[in-house]
Amino acid sequence: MTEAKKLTPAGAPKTPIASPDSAAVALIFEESAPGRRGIDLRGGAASAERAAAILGADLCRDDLEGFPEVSEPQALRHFLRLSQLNFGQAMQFYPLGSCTMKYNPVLNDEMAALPGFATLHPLTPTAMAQGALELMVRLEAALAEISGMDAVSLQPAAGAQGELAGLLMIRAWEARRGGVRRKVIIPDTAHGTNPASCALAGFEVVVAKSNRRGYLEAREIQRLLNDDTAALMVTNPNTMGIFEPEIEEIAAALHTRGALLYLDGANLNALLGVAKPGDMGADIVHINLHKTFSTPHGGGGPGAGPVAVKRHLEPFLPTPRIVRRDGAWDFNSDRPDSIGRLRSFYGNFGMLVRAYAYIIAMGGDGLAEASRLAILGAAYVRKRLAERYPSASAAPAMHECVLTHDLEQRTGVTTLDIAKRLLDFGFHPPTIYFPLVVPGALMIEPTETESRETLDRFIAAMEQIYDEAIADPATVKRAPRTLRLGRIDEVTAARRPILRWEKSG
Amino acid sequence: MTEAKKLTPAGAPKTPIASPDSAAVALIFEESAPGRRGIDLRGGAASAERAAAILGADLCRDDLEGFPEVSEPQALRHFLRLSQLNFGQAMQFYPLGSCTMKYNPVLNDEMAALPGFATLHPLTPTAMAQGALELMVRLEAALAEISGMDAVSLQPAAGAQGELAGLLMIRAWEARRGGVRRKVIIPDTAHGTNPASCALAGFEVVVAKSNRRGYLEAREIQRLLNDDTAALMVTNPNTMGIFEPEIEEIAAALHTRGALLYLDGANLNALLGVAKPGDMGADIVHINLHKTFSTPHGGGGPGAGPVAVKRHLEPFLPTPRIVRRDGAWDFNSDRPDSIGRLRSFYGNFGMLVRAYAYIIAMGGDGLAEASRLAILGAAYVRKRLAERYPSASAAPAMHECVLTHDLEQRTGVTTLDIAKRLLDFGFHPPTIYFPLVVPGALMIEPTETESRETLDRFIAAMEQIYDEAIADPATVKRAPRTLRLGRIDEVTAARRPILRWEKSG
Amino acid sequence: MRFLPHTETDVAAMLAALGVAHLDDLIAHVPAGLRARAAIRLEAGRTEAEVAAELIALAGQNRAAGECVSFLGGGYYRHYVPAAVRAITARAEFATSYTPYQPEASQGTTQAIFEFQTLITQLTGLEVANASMYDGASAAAEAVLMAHRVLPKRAVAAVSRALWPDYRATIRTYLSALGEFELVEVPIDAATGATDLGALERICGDRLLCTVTGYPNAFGVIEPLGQIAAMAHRAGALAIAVTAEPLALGLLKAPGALGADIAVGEGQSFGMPVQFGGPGVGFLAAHAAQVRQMPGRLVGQTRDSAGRRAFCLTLATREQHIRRERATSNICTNHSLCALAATAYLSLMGRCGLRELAGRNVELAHDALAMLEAAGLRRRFSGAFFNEFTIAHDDPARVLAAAAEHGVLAGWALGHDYPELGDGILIAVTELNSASDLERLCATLAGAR
Amino acid sequence: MRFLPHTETDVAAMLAALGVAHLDDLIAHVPAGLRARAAIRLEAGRTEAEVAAELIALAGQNRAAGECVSFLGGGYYRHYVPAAVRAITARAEFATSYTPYQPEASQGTTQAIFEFQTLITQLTGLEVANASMYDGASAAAEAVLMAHRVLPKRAVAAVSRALWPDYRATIRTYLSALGEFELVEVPIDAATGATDLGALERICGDRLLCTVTGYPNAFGVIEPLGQIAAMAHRAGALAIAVTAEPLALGLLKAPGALGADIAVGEGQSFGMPVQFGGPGVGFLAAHAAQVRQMPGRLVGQTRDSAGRRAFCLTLATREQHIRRERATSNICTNHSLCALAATAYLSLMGRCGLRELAGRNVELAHDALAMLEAAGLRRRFSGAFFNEFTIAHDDPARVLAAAAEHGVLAGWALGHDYPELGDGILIAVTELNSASDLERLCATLAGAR
Ligand SMILES: Cc1ncc(COP(=O)(O)O)c(C=O)c1O
Ligand SMILES: Cc1ncc(COP(=O)(O)O)c(C=O)c1O
Repeated sequence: MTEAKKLTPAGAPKTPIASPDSAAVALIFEESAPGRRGIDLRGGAASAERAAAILGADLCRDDLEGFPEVSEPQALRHFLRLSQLNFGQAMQFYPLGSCTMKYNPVLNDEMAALPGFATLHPLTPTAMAQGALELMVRLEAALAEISGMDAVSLQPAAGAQGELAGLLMIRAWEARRGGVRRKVIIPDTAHGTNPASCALAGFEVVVAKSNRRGYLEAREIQRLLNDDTAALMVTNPNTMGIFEPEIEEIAAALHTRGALLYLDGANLNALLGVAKPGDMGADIVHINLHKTFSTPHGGGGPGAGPVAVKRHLEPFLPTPRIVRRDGAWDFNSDRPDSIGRLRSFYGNFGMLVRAYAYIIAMGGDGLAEASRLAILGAAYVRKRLAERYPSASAAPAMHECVLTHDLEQRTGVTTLDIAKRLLDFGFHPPTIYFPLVVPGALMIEPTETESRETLDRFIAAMEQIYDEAIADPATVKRAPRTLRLGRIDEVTAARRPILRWEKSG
Repeated sequence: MTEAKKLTPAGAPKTPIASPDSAAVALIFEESAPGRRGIDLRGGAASAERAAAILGADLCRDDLEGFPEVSEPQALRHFLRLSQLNFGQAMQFYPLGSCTMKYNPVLNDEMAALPGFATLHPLTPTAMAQGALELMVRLEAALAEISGMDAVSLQPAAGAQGELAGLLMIRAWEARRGGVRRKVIIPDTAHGTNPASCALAGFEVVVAKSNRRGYLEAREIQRLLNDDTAALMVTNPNTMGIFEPEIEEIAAALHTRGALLYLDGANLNALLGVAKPGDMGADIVHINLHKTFSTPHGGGGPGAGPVAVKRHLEPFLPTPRIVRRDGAWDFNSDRPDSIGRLRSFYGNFGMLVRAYAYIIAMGGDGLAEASRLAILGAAYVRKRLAERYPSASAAPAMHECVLTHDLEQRTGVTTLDIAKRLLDFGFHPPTIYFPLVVPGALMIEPTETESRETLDRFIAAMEQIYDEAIADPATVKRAPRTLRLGRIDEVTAARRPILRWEKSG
Repeated sequence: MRFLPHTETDVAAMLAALGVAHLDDLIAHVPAGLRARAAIRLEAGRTEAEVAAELIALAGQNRAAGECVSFLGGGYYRHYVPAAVRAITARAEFATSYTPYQPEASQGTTQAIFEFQTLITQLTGLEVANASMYDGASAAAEAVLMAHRVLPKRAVAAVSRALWPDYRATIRTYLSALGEFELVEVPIDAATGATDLGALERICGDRLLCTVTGYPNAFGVIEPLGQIAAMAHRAGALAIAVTAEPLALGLLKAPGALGADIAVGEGQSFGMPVQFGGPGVGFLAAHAAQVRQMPGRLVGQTRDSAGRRAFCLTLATREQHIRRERATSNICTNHSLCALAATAYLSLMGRCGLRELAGRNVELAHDALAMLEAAGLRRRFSGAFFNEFTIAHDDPARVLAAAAEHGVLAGWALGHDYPELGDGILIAVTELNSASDLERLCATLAGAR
Repeated sequence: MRFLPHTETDVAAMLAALGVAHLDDLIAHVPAGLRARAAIRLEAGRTEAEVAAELIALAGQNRAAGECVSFLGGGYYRHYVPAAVRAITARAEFATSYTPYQPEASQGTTQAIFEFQTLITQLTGLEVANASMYDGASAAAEAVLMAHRVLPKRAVAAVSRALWPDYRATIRTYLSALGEFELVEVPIDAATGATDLGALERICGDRLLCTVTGYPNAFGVIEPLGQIAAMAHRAGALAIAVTAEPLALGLLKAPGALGADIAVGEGQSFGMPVQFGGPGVGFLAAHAAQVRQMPGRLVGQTRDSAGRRAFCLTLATREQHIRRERATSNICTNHSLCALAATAYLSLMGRCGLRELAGRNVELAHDALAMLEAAGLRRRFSGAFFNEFTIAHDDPARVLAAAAEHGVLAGWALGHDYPELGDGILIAVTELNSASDLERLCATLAGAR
């Protein structure tokens, strides 16, 4: 549906339809006409009137100015057509580094939708919600086992909220020990949420430099460590895709100085059955269920970011906790040392169901195999592309690899151009320009659920783009050309922000 | 995924990927690799061995040569990507004449999937299946009321099977009256299933000519009627979209001569609350639930083709019938006059659930409104396009209209070209070259669930195509050009049929 | 009404364009007498919530398989349906499209059908398969009609009595109006439960058109299809194999390999729920040489204008919309979405999975029989079986009713359809039956004996 | 394993390309001590059927709303979810995509978010809304943080005690580490159940940063938001309105129209099931002038290279991935798919439907109260309410437990969270409650009194 044209009902259209653009979708507001409805309600109009009378004109608005008015078929068509403008992991290879775009088993969505889960109100007496609590307890236990930690809270809504929870626990632990340490060390390769969470938790960020091979050296930490250091917050494998080789030494150094090790578990997909954060010396880990544990990303959430801790931090976990009471599961909020709660109720339960289903489907051995195959895929892509796109580090890759290239100097073709050109080949691009320490970075995370053939096709596309960039840079710079839209102007969007539809147009 | 390229694992690809064609999908067989699996079965290999031992080598095959071997993510991606190559009513205006591509309410699919329906085995004791039987009884009653008939069998799997049932009932009725009439009159505008069903029911077809305005005159029937005439089989409104104005007179003439009136109810979407087949004098009607009653077409079924009859034909309906017995519903197959059964069990129950849900959602008044709006849409399109695409008949249109054009003579642009060009505008084409009596026919059925804006856009596209065909015929003749594929060569497909994938390629 | 986008303004504008004042003016040409009586006396329309509530209530009045232990089979089989199958068939692009008359806008459907056709040829061991039929029973009837087109001079269709009663009845109905056919029922071998080969031999002759044999048959017995086909061929006739439990073809020799000329069947086991008997999907496969005698649609591979591989409906000159009364069949709408479900299911099961699942079914069914025999019940037939078998019982009606009371649908009393087998209970065991299900089966059948 | 496409040949070929022999060679650089202890002691993997069986069993151990009559609310509300909402959010293109960093491959998500932002501005009467927050509680906390960015010199956040306990606790947690804040709880007016305006007046002063008020509040009472905003503005502070039952905004004056500077809330009512408390979706709207202080993502309209309308993430310089420790929030992944559900829901409900549904909720809740009063129960607060109200009862714990025994979840005992309101039962009535539900509510609460 192209944007609505004005037609006088009986006459011919004034202007012909522009070039056929059958995939364009009008805004839902533009598809509206007064009086259309997508839902019927028996006696609805009378209800609205009676309600307005009950509440009185003072409390009630006159109208929902500008709100959509469409029929059910129109609404459905609108959103189905919109969906067709998206790439998604289910349809496309989506090697977005740091995002672990693995296959999301479709059964799990069905399981989350079971009436016994979906229609369970959070204030239902716990005696009538034992299945839900049992599932949460089992998931907590599984995550503790997988991460090598002692206790888990499923409450955080996403990774960043898990970070906040973890950092607040560090504060609370410090406070109980009487200290007020103000600093958290974060490597220069860190994800943006790490420093942002530190700020929210009242910490100052001290940046540690990774070495040339892309990892943290213990002596850099030693250099930065002092009595004001509350913790080191580090992702492992880090955002260069590299396993931090000195992590144990670093943990020991931190602990010696009374500081804690916060491990950002966003990259846990490299570690299953390979190395447990708990064994590395981590005091706290958050885990992105929407990455390693396969809950769908949803175009940007909802996810779930459980936070796992060692025994000494257990008292500080968010409330409520699930406890055994009189032979049944119950919630307990009576925990004086807790940092409190981060959101309403207990967590993104629908995501917890999916993650639990995934974990029992994989089993312990299956998870270990997954990590190994994820690592194999990244190493393979890295090796195969090495000639054209050298790795940003000489260290071995884990589940993702960060590559770079010389095209910008040679032909002016940028990493962004490469990314856009990949779209023409039916691949979602890797994460680009991250980590910040690598110029023009391409951060590729293939995941274990992609076949060798897919990786080979991706590799071939990357090679061809490189060669195109040399032979015919304009083709790459003008990409994409096979999607509905060409390159989108993000600069103008920010310069003159239009953030909502308005009636005038 | 383009067709798999041969890559030596460690080397660079031999040939670059052809031009990006990111939407191409390999055949599932081509995505296979030995040992991949899309399903796990505990101890499956042992079971297969034990079973082979139980049954003995004589009975068992060695292998499923060539069968797919893909993982679950591959299988899902394969079919989701395939789906993206389809148009469908939910996404596109789909004015395919005679097919009633109206909106299929999504709730109804959920209802059919309720465990109480979906997992109900057909041999379940009827005492434990009362809900299903009750639904069928209510649907029978609703269809009888809507069509003005006395009794309904829900058994036929589609319209054509409903036709066969109806024609066999005519035979049975004749037989009981001692006659052996061999002829069925069918108008020249009839759908192909009508003569084909006649042949299957052992009748000879006598073709009646419609008049210039596109309908049957009573005197034409009078002319053809004789004592060997078993019935007239007529669609009303007919496939010209025209209400047969002399239908009552025709029915009377038939009945006077001892012949019956079979009304093909595929076009019932024009008649709801407008005129009941039973009142027209029909003795038999079949009804396509996948047309008027909104069950999804599924790319060509499954549908359901209930057959409705007047009281005198009730004894001949297929077995089993649902009857009341000891205060509960039960099946009865003890019906000596019945034509027997046309398929296993009771009908396409899953479709019956959807149709019933649709009927109660619409209600009697809603159905009547639907027909009026369907008629309005067809009349509007016809009128607006009249200058360029004149109507094949001067008679008023009902829910669909048959248009024609002079482009072939003027510029060589054919109806097929117009159809393909419509694809570029995001519209599914109308039915083309049918009815056979209209040269280059375009049979347009907008349905009541399409908005005026959509009709206006379609009209504008049709106009633009006409003008293009005059100004620049090549553009139209080369269409489509915005889909993944260009015009598909149907001639070669038939000349050298390749009807399955084979390993050699 | 939520499905109808027309506002009053829309209607007024459209009427204005037509130069009329009222909607009813558009139907003024319909005879007044008809219009006067046309009101539909049904309740007023309902909201979505109301519709859902009513359907949920009706569904709740059934005691579905999920709530019982079930051993029902008899032509429709309970199997696990992977979630991916539902996710695939739920795609609106598949579900809300029509028969793929415009191939450029239907490559999803046409390619999937091409894959379905290929899978069916692989399973049946024949060279061509069509895009689908309504169900196994009508496919069997169409197979007989097809045989007649291949051998127009022959008339006798020898249908095994061990073919499902519904299938036999359907064949009878389909042939009932065609004087050229003679239907002969081949008796059952009372010992093995297979078709009586001696009796069949006596029917064979130069008027024999075809044999029609269940594989496995209505008692779960694996017919000696090779011998039957050989007999048919010796008589110059065709052998038709009919399979209602196609999972068996994952393990058993392909009908084509045993000599069947036409293999048809019901595909419901492949990813469709039992849903009170439909929709499932019929399949039909045959020799390439006879493709022009096949009923139903066919998809073929071709190229687009740029030479890229493409798929489209083909050989349509056999079909009703072209050939009309001389078409090979009257079928138009078939069971495409169900064929898609089967294609998705078989792709997931794959080469190993299908064989393994078939094996699991054999194992479980034989375990069940062994348990029942150990509990003193007697096997009714000696023939080898796949996942369905028959036991003998003094009073099937009573024991089955009692079992149902206890939530066990223990089987189907053969006496319903075979008076001579009044003591027979047909029991189907699939991978959905657990060990404890088997114990409950034993307890209810043997306990109540 | 069905999710893993790698065959042994694949693995061998890939290892060969890498020049290593074993998979474990790829992790040889991981310290041996860690590897040695890394085994995951969980059960072996399960088949899909086994996973489904286990989850179905767990779900079956809950007594879900479908099986009870429920009047639970308290921040999460039971509403009918049209099937189309599920069909839309189930689309793999929406569900399996990431945050739309590549707009050309994400126009579905970005346009839907743009529509969501627009709908939220329409509902709240403010000019800009973000792409979503986790939930209402964290959105409320982020609103206070945002207020502080707008008025960095002010410290006192006056949070109404009639805000949901979870929301207050979340705000407390979010601010706990930031020394610059002072949280003051504004008491409840014991008669009306609204915020005590007198007490608020006393808190107002030149250190006041913001007021935080439920609209409606935790007792269902419709706060005098206009008065509160006016007080805040007089003090030079911002007024934050928090809505947990956004359906109310279909009928009540928009918070922005009453003077709220920031309107946040929980969107679960708009098309999401209650699913034991999450995921729902937070929303946050504010004045255009303060957009650069907003947390979270924003989608803006722009053009593509050919000048066609397009949508993309914008104003990202506020965000953590650019601004790092100086970002307006640490939020990254938000609740996009839930925002899509809300967008679909609101599109279906539309201008008339939302108002009517809101009206139906008001009606039913007032009918319920009238019935309870007629049965002798007493309303706890006099303030006007939307679809949730509080009654007084001698022994809420006992009567609620007794009701639950009879399948009626009659409400929530306020004493859990408000010791001073130990006699209060909070009752939410929605369109899902039938007339007979209301009778059962009355019978259980009044009968057992
Ligand atoms: C390394 C790392 N840490 C933290 C996060 C934040 O997780 P979330 O987006 O779930 O808040 C991400 C994900 O984007 C990440 O990649
Ligand atoms: C007029 C008419 N009659 C009969 C039929 C046959 O119906 P079905 O395709 O359901 O067998 C059709 C549909 O194609 C039709 O349009």
